[in-house]
Amino acid sequence: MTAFWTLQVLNALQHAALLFLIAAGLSVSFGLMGFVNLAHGALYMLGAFIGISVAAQTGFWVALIAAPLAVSAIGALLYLCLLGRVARLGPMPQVLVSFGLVFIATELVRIVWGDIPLVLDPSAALAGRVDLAGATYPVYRLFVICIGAAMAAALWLGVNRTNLGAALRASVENPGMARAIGIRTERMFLLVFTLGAGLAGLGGVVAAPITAANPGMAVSALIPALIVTVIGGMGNIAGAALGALIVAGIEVFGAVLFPAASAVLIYAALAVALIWRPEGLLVAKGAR
Amino acid sequence: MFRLDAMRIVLLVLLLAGMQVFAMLGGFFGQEIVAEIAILAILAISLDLAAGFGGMVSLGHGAIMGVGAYAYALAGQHGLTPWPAALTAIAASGVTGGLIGAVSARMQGIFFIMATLAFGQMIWAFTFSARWLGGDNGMGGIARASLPFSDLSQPMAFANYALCLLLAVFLLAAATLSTPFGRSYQAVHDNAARAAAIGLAPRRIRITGFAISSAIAGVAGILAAQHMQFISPAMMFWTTSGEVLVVLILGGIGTLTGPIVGAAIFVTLKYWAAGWTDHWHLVIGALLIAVILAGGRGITGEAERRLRHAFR
Amino acid sequence: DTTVGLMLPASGNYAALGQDIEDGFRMALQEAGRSNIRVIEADTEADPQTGLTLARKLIMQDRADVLVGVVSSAVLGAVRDVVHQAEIPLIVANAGNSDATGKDCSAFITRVSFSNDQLNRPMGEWMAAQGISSVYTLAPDYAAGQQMIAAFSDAFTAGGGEIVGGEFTPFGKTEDFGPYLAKAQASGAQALYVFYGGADAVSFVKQYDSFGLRDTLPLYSVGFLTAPLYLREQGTSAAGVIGALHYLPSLDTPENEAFVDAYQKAHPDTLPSEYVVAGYDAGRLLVGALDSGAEGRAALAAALPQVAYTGPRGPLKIDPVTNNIVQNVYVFETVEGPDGMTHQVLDTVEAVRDPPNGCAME
Amino acid sequence: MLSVERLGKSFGSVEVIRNVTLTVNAGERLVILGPNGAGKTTLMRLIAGEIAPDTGHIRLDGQDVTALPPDARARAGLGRGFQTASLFESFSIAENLILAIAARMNGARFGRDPLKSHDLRHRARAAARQVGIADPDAPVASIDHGTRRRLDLALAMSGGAKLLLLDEPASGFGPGGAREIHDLIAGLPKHLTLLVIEHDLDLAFAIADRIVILDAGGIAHEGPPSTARPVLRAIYDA
Amino acid sequence: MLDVIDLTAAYGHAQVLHGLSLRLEAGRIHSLLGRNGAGKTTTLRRIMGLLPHQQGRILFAGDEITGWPTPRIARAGIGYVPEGREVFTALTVRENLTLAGRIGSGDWTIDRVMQQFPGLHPRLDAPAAVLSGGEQQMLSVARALMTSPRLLLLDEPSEGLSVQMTAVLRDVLVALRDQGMTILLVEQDVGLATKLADDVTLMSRGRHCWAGTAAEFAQAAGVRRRYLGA
Ligand SMILES: Nc1ncnc2c1ncn2[C@@H]1O[C@H](COP(=O)(O)OP(=O)(O)OP(=O)(O)O)[C@@H](O)[C@H]1O
Ligand SMILES: Nc1ncnc2c1ncn2[C@@H]1O[C@H](COP(=O)(O)OP(=O)(O)OP(=O)(O)O)[C@@H](O)[C@H]1O
Ligand SMILES: [Mg+2]
Ligand SMILES: [Mg+2]
Repeated sequence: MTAFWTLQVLNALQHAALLFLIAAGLSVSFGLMGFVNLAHGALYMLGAFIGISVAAQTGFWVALIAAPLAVSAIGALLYLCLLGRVARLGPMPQVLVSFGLVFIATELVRIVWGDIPLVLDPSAALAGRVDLAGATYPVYRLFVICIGAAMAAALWLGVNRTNLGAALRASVENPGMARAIGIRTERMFLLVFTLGAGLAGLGGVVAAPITAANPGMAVSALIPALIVTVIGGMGNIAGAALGALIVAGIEVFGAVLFPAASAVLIYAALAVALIWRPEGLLVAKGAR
Repeated sequence: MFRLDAMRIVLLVLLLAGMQVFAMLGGFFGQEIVAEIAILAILAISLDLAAGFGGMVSLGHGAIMGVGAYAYALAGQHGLTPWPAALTAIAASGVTGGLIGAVSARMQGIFFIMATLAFGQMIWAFTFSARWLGGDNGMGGIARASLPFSDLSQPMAFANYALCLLLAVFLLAAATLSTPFGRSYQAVHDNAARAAAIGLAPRRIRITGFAISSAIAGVAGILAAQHMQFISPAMMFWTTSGEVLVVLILGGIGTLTGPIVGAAIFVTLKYWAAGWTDHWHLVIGALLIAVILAGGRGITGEAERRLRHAFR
Repeated sequence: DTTVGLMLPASGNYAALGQDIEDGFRMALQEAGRSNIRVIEADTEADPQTGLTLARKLIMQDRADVLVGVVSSAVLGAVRDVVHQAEIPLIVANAGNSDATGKDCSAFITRVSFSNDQLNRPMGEWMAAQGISSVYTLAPDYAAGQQMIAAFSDAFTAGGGEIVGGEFTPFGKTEDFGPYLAKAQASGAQALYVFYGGADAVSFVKQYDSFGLRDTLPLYSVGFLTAPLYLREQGTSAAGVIGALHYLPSLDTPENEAFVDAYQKAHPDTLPSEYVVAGYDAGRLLVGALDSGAEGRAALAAALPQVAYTGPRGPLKIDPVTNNIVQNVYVFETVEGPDGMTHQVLDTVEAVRDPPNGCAME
Repeated sequence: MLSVERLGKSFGSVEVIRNVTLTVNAGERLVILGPNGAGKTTLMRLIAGEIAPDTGHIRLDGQDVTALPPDARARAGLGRGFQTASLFESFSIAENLILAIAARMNGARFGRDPLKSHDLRHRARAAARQVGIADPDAPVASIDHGTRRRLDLALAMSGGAKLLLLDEPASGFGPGGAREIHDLIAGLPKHLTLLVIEHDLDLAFAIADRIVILDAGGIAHEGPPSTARPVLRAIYDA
Repeated sequence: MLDVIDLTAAYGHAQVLHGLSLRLEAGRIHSLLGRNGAGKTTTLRRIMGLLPHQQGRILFAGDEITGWPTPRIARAGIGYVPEGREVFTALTVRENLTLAGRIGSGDWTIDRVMQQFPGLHPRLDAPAAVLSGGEQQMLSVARALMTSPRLLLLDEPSEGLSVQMTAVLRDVLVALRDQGMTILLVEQDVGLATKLADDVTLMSRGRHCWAGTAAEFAQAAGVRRRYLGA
């Protein structure tokens, strides 16, 4: 029996790691830049598909690096050509434009990669299984947990140990004044957006060996990521990590303990969290 | 803030007349499309009331509309004739919206959106798995309304009926926004703290506004049920609400005429583009982006701005 | 001239299936060399509302003589009444809801694909006959998933087996089956029986394999799980999975060989899926009815169920009681072949016919 | 008119209002002075109901309003001016005032459009004139700082408020403007009760019947203006 | 130090500045006075590059900064205390200050500004949103100082300050001037403005209308009455 619970705890951690990778970029662009980027799921999807294509040519490890970089580049390009201008127009235009991008990205993926779901085979080094406390667990899933944890730590340090987080929040709240104290808001937004896109791309390529990549994932990845962001609190790396753990915990243990309710469990949790804390569990430092 | 000025009235008349002509000339499918546009436009107007004038952007309006549609179908099954069934359904949607509003009214921005998403999805999941509601297979055999002077089983008559309902809903919404309540509602959206300081109860006003919007969404649901004579949980899924939001922003949020323009464009484009490419979403996506880059006000907002400019 | 309304998803989740069915359908028309058939396509997505709107358009505006297609059971449910009332024949080329040829059957609805019961019932009987005594089941939580598992369970328990547990996973949002696989493993069942399709089919098999359950908990499924469409992606992960389907590209009959050859002329390196065959047989059925001299809606509706022949999937006829297809069901194992994964037939259940299940036509 | 009994309020570990007891009589003009951060605005927010006290009671006309939300207190006759002007940004100046006047009128919630009512429009213009706003049809989004302050004051006064809470009403007015505001406030009808926070001592002494000095959350002095100067000097020099 | 030549500015179609010229000598406090709506704030925003460039030229310490992006202007050494404080409410007091300090030369540290405004010290880790009006005003000045400016633009810095804090502010400004900083002060409190100023410029309806030294201004009662109503 303990093996069973070990397995489920690992499953929850692994699920949380994936959720964190998708949600972190969203949380940063949402909470720190105030940008409602619904196209985040599309970037995640591109990460998966690009990863699959690259891996077919050069193998898994190259794909693991190349896909996030490619998606970052796409993100940067999008920001420079399109989203940077839209960011200034307020939330409604952002919703619309990023929704339009979802449509376009989904169709492009269908045209390029077709409608049949694709998977990525991880490197042989990650293919086996290990025994942990009586449970046999796929190595790849442990690898996912590690990547999630490492990215969480790196991001937390990056945002909290530098002034980046504060500078972002200042720029969102009052761009004019932020510029008046010398913050180069445009350059910083570009950087952060690129970073967020890269994270989404990483999430996509990391998820591809576990869940098959398909054109529907741009939309289906979005909702869990949004829920994580909102439950955890926007613009807050620790919050995104906590949110991912909570959501993953609810999904995994909900499936185990209350299977009949598991479809609504996550929404119920979201509703309860919002009623209890209408502004997220961990609110970005300083915001009321 | 809402004003029903001459420009908007002219636009409304042109739109309704245009659709009428389209229905007359467009044959059976044209009539179907007009009915579909009218339904989507009513739903978008209801969302405009909540989001455009009350700042309550909802991803649950599809579900709220669905409550209306299912309530109408159920009432029919239990022997109610269409008109009383419709009243029941409007009440059901209004009450659902009121409850969701009561819980969510103190949330702002994205938090409100997520709360409506959560409640909407719960309603969807419930319906999806409720055997007695037909589950994901939906329910058929729904009656259309009966009118003494017109046979609504005729597509043309139904299209006209849908257009009349659209007009009625538009006028109702416009009138609501111009009452003391409507003005207070817009004031609360503008500045809740100041509104409270002059004696308006922000929470109660927001809840009432959301309930009214939901009741109108119920009208859309009833009309959809009557049109298709079949309903399924698909209309309650959050993507339906997302689509309506897109229609609303595309047409122009906070204008009340925008929703009609957005619905007309969205539906026509959907069928037209689907006729020549499997990738019609691509066309819609590109159009959305183009509209925003043209000014960010939506089609109606942008047109109004240009016209105002030209007439000055 | 005959006008066909082809109702298939060209976008959305089921687009790949829609494409296959259309390919098969057009193949049949081409083969027959008929140029007097006009095909009007309509993209139903997987959305009942859209499907219904387009069905009405095809019936009222385009004055179609016959409708062909329908992938999603929800769309089938939506159009059923319209089709029945308009008295227009509909050849169902996929949607498997058993009720459509059961309690909701219609003289105008003929199905050439399969019914959920038709594939799962033989599997239940077959597994019980193999001496498997306990099974854990998994399927997505929607009407088709429930219907499949119910049909399987009934037959399996009737054969003496026991369902020791099972779960319906939330529809459309479960991408990680880890928690469920662990539960299945802990249930102590002898075998796992599942129904998944689309992206879920690929992920499920991959994840099942990555947890190393093959030795302790063999995987059985209604055959869509390792259907040709997904086999290339699943690769060796699918080895050993046992399922039942009404068609396999590896069937060793002259009819099938000819069919596969013909298909591969247009699609090199690809094997036809069961969806291609369903589309093809829908076309053959239509051509057969036309050949018999039928013209117009009523005549076609009457003629369609009369058509019978031996096609790629073996002998095929329509049960006049339900208008559902009567066909062989092949129990197969997914194995590694010389060039990639393939299916090896273990057993053939011949001429499987659904009971009327409350079907009373007219 | 207004009485505040043993009011206390902390934010986290910071005690911002300590055991404040205060009575304002009908028609009285009370000015609150005190250093920055003394708790003046917080006291005003407590009275207006925007935040809830930790301890103590607030009575308006003898009725305990401690648990009432701000809008209910506004309807009970409380008018509120904000330290930073708080306006309806998408409406015009006149429409702002119409909203404020209409909000306090009991009547059909689903009646005629108040923005189109001649009577209300007339009253709104009069209210704008009263605070020296020249162009009441200007949209709020385009007016300068001084005009914003004027409109904020007008919103507080409109709709027949009996007790006005004004938080630094004279700040932000130009040199000539400050005098205007002095005169304006001094000339308000005598039946209005005023509770004013002000840093401008000239104004404070010109209008006050009584002065309360708040320091570090507590009342350091209370009495007629003549008695306040030495206390002020003591606090400010410390 | 700063030369503004024939500057214009508009909000949409409303022209607000009609060719304003200003000249600031280094190391002096310069007061810019005018009625509400005269265009004082607009002038400062225009200098900071916060409004779209129209006509005119702006020269700062020998550089032509006309049309520069705002961050570059700030980094060139112009500090800005905006009207209405505009502190970053989502940030703590400390974050407000360190952020501004990033472009500073380091001679202004948090400790040093805390010495000038001791009232802020206990609130260092509080979000700026909860500060009292006066505290926010102090923070706004402190934030500008953290950028180590050579020229400081202040828009109504005494608004909301108590008598005591106004005195503190005055002392701070005088001390800064004495250390060589140039200051452009927009102030409604004419008393304070003239007490502090070395030079005075009056503007009305977007135009320059009078300039002179503080002493000359003190003599010019007619001008004061005409343009300030005081
Ligand atoms: N929500 C809050 N959370 C924490 N501290 C707060 C909050 N609101 C106010 N404070 C603190 O309480 C103290 C008193 O604030 P208040 O605004 O009442 O002062 P004030 O007397 O109006 O000052 P000023 O004259 O500068 O406007 C300040 O130190 C402020 O930082
Ligand atoms: N955002 C804006 N949009 C349109 N007009 C504006 C805007 N801001 C200011 N104005 C107008 O520009 C003119 C000058 O305004 P500005 O704020 O520069 O005046 P000011 O001298 O600073 O006044 P105050 O003493 O009230 O602060 C005013 O007539 C004002 O109405
Ligand atoms: Mg204050
Ligand atoms: Mg100004």
